[in-house]
Amino acid sequence: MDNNLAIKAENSKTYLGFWIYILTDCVVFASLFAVYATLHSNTNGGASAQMLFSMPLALTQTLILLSSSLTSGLAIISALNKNKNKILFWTLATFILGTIFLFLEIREFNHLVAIGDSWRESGFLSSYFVLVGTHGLHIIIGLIWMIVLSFIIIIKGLTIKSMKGLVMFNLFWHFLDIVWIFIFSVVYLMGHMGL
Amino acid sequence: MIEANLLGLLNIDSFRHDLIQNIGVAIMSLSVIFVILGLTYFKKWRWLFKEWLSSLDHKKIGIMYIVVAVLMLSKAGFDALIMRTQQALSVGNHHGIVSSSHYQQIFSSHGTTMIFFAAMGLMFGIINLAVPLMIGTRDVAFPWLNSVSFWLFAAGMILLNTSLAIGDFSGAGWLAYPPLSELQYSPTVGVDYWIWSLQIAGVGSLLSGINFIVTILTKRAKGMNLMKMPMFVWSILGSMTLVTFAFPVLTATLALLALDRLIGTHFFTSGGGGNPMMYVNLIWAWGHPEVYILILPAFGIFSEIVATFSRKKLFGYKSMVWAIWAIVILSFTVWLHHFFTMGAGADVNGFFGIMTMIIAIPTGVKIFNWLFTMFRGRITFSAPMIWFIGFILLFSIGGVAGVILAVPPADFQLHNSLFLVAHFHTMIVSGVLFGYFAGIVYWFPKFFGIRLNEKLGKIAAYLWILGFIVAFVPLYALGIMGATRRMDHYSASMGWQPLFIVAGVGVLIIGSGLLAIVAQVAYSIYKHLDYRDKTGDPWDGRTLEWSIPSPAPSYNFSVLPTIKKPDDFWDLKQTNRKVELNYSDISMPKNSYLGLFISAGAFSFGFGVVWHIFWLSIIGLILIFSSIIIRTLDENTEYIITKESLIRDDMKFYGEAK
Amino acid sequence: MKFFKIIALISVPLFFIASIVIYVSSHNAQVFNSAGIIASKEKSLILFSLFLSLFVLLPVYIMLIFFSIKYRADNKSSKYSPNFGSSRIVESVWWLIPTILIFILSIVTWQSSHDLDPYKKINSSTKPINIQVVAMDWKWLFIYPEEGIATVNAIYIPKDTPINFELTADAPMNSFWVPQLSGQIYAMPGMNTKLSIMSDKLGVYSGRSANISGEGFAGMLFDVNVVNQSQYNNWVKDTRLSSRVLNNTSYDQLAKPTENVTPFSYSFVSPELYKSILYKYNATDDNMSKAMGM
Amino acid sequence: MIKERYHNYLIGFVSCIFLSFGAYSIATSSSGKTNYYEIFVIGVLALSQLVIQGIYFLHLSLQKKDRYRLIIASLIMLIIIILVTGSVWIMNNLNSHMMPSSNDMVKYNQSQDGL
Repeated sequence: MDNNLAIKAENSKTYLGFWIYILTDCVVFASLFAVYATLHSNTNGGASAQMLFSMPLALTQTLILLSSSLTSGLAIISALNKNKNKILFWTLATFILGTIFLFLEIREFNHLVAIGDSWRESGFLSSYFVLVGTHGLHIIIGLIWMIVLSFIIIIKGLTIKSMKGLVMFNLFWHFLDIVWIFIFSVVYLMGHMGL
Repeated sequence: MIEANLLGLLNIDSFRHDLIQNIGVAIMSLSVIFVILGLTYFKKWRWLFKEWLSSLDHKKIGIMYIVVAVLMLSKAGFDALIMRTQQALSVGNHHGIVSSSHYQQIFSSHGTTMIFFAAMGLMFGIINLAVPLMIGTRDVAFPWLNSVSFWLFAAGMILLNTSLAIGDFSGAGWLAYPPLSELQYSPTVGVDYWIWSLQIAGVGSLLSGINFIVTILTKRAKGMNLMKMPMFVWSILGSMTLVTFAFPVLTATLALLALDRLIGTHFFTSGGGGNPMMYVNLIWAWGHPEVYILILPAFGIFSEIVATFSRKKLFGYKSMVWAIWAIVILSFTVWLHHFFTMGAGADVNGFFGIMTMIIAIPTGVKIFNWLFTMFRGRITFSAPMIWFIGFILLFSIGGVAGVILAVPPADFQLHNSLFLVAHFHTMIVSGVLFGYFAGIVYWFPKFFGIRLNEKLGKIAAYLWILGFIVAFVPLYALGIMGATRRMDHYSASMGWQPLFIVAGVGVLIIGSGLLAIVAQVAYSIYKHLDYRDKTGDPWDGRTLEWSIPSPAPSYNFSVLPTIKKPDDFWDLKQTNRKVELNYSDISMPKNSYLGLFISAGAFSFGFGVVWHIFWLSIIGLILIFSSIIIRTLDENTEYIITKESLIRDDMKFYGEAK
Repeated sequence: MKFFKIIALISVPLFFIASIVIYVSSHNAQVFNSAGIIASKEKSLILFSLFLSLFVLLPVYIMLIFFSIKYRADNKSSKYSPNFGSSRIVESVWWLIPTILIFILSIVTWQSSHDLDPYKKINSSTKPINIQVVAMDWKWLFIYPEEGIATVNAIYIPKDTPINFELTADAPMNSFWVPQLSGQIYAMPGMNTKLSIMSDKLGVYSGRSANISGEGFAGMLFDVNVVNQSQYNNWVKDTRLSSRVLNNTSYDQLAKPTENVTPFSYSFVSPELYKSILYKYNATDDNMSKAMGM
Repeated sequence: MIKERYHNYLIGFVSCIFLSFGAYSIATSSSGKTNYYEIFVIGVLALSQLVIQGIYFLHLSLQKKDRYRLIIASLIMLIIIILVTGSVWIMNNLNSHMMPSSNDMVKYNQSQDGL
């Protein structure tokens, strides 16, 4: 099995380097969480977490992202089976789920700004917008990466370079899913319970 | 919020400055023009671009880091000179040579330039030069990423220096505490310059950190397991772990401050729900690991130097490794000692005070281990050893001051006083700078093929040690006399002026020490014929880098070595074990100009955001992302060096060495 | 010649340091010239930790000089054992002894952190005086709520009476520091920090801001005049005669950035002025509109 | 080997769905008053999802080839825990020592409105 390109990609130096990069990104999010934990009660007289968040929307976003994490995993499985079309299919599925998630998030942000609760209003809203917004920014980067990756796979086929790209993207997407689970638990669930 | 006109906030009076700043701009632009004229006159542009600016060779990148760092060291040295003259003259009704707002820009740029571009620059320069050679490999794990990291570092440096010519710089100190650094109290672009030059250089440092962790973990020579690595490489692994763990906190904090200033969020603003204390907490959660990032490589260099010049094995290898990792972990548990006086409760202050003292134990262990390496050795006192003696004498004083400052009530008295300024300068000048100067003098022959003149080297070291004492002992005394840091004027009744004048003389001596270093290098290059190092092993070294010719060829090792014992090269020489070399073709990475494009992109992004010229920032981002995508599509990035040319080089080297 | 060079090298710095020490002791070494119980405790703490760390500093110096001379290359008589790389006893000594020293110092630290906590009130029979400190753009405002008077850049306090400071700021972060009376404490906008001191010596002690807060930072100086009780009462009476009155309008006038302000005083202060400055930065639910309207 | 990876993904996916729904039901069904026990349970559920994703999706294991990644990951998790809990402890301590209490402010505002 060891000369399978996907396995070689996962044991490569590039994957280890990207793994360390992902952990540094975790530290960035940890700092944003620490800021949110400190500022979430500074509502500056404005709206608080309990009033603002609709829980069903947050749950659907979580389920979407979780299933997109599964489809990206299935893309890796098909890479192990060296089946190019299946890789493209599952990557497309991940792409669609990712865009839906992003659409829901942008819609919620516009709604908040529309009712006057933009990031300028209070420390809580600033930290909410920047924490969830940075995660949204990473989703956008992931979507662009998927487009570039699909072109590479279509044009160049299953080379070690495209396998490394796919494996690194898969790690990036799982990392985004884990960060979203913490956002879901800390920001939405604990916010709803009036922490 | 988005300005309509194309130039954002940039207008004619961002070019108007006072006299001293105009002199600085004149010196900077004249030296740039002088270099351009020199290059065109000697027709060296092609050579510069082909050999250096697009090179992926870790040795060339290391040399470029050191050149930039020495330039930044001398620029920030000028800042120090202006500050010392200001503080020596500005008493009673005299107001010295600069206005107070300009004085605040000077000490902010002095601190930022020294830490981020002089010290970090020297560190990454020495790491790039020495680490691949000491672990017996041909290149770092990601050569292209290495070039990109250097060029991001250079882009940050250029952005910082344009603030001298265009607009002003931050006046809020090297860590820009809010609310002073918020829009309400610093409306000019100064703080933006500070944020974005640090953000760009910070990303470069983070990528280097990742690059060298993977290099050390995966590219060591066969047989060199972790416990057989040279101690310098251990200290770099520790330092790079700190870089990768701590720099993201800096990136996040700077981004939040930038958002506060750009889109009106309320993270650290005094009103509107913000909490300025959170910035202080986050910036020091990065700040303290940062100073250990700088000191660990200096400890590593001293471990190598003391072992080599005492001709003895490093004493207590295991406890040295334990000490490094104790420092790495503990450095994340002490950051509150930078704001004991903010008003936290006694339990919090007490806990962090005790943790700060505990971190002094591994440092003390390392010093005792070096001293016992000298025990029963044959010590030759060449220039690196003089730097080491100066380090031990002065660093221990800084350590004692550190233990005093670790006790919260003692820190209530001495926080933000000149005693604290003298303490951290002792740790950084006599610890970090002495270590890196010793490292440069020690490895200079390996990369330039010529040994440095011994006499001038020792003079430089003595000047720095003496200059340091004359410049900073008065500051310890001034701290006890109640003088605070960052003062541009004080009343005559305090009796401080004589001490400030003595400190000014001290800085002049340090300046002459820096000139002595430059003279040492210039003189050795001038007389390079009789300073040539033919054997590749001028100091009878113990580690792998001395087993190859100097200047080290682009491929480092013609045949990758295998290691049996720690200090294998020394053991090989003692038992004059013969090593049979079986040659084969090797592939080395091709040059790439993409690093330069990313640097230009990062600079225009930063400059655009600082001056709200947002179309320029978008162009910068496009430049960066397109360079990355071009690189991933690029296939032929390697070139082959044939077996025959390797054999020919080795024959020439061994023939000459006999 | 070599021996003479080493002696010269060591004696020059020592002579220089000695002359600095003599200079400091002949002038007002404020941190060590304490005039308050808090400052004297802090001074003894500094000296104790200095004394404790000498147990590590001196062995390092002695070993450095002794080994450098004894084991230098041209002294062939000294023992040379190139592979003497570790010894369990020696290493355990310098892991253990610093740990013990640090253990002693950490006990002292824990106790002194609690004993000299700025928030801890000083227990004394005499009634304490409350002073409300407002750090402004480059000057200090001191409000005496009980006496209803206020001064700028000058404090008058009676000897041997505990003084409870409450500090806030209407400017960037500042640090209230009187070296001869006590350690410093930050004064921050929207935050209410506390400091309690007591002076046991008459005299005038200089105080300053220790944290950079903008251009006029170096001019934020003030004097603490420690007088006896009767002088203090006379001073309060005289200040009540001064013409200036500190209410919201004159406060806005005072809040304009000014540098190197010569001390002056107000005869009357509107009672809740300190609270209005403190709450200006903390809009709560119902005064949201007022804060925005400000 | 591929089969095993496939099963891992399914097990991981299903358990994460289950944990998310569990946390969701605790949060939505909880009474208005914040009780810290429920918040602790949600925190534990989130951490367990992290561990599950680490093992099943990112195939972290104690084998030789995954060892470096596991060590670095656990080191960074330790540093994150130190930084986040340290910051929260410090900031709460600072706020409790300095933040003017909200009922003082409310009392002050009433006195001002009365003026």
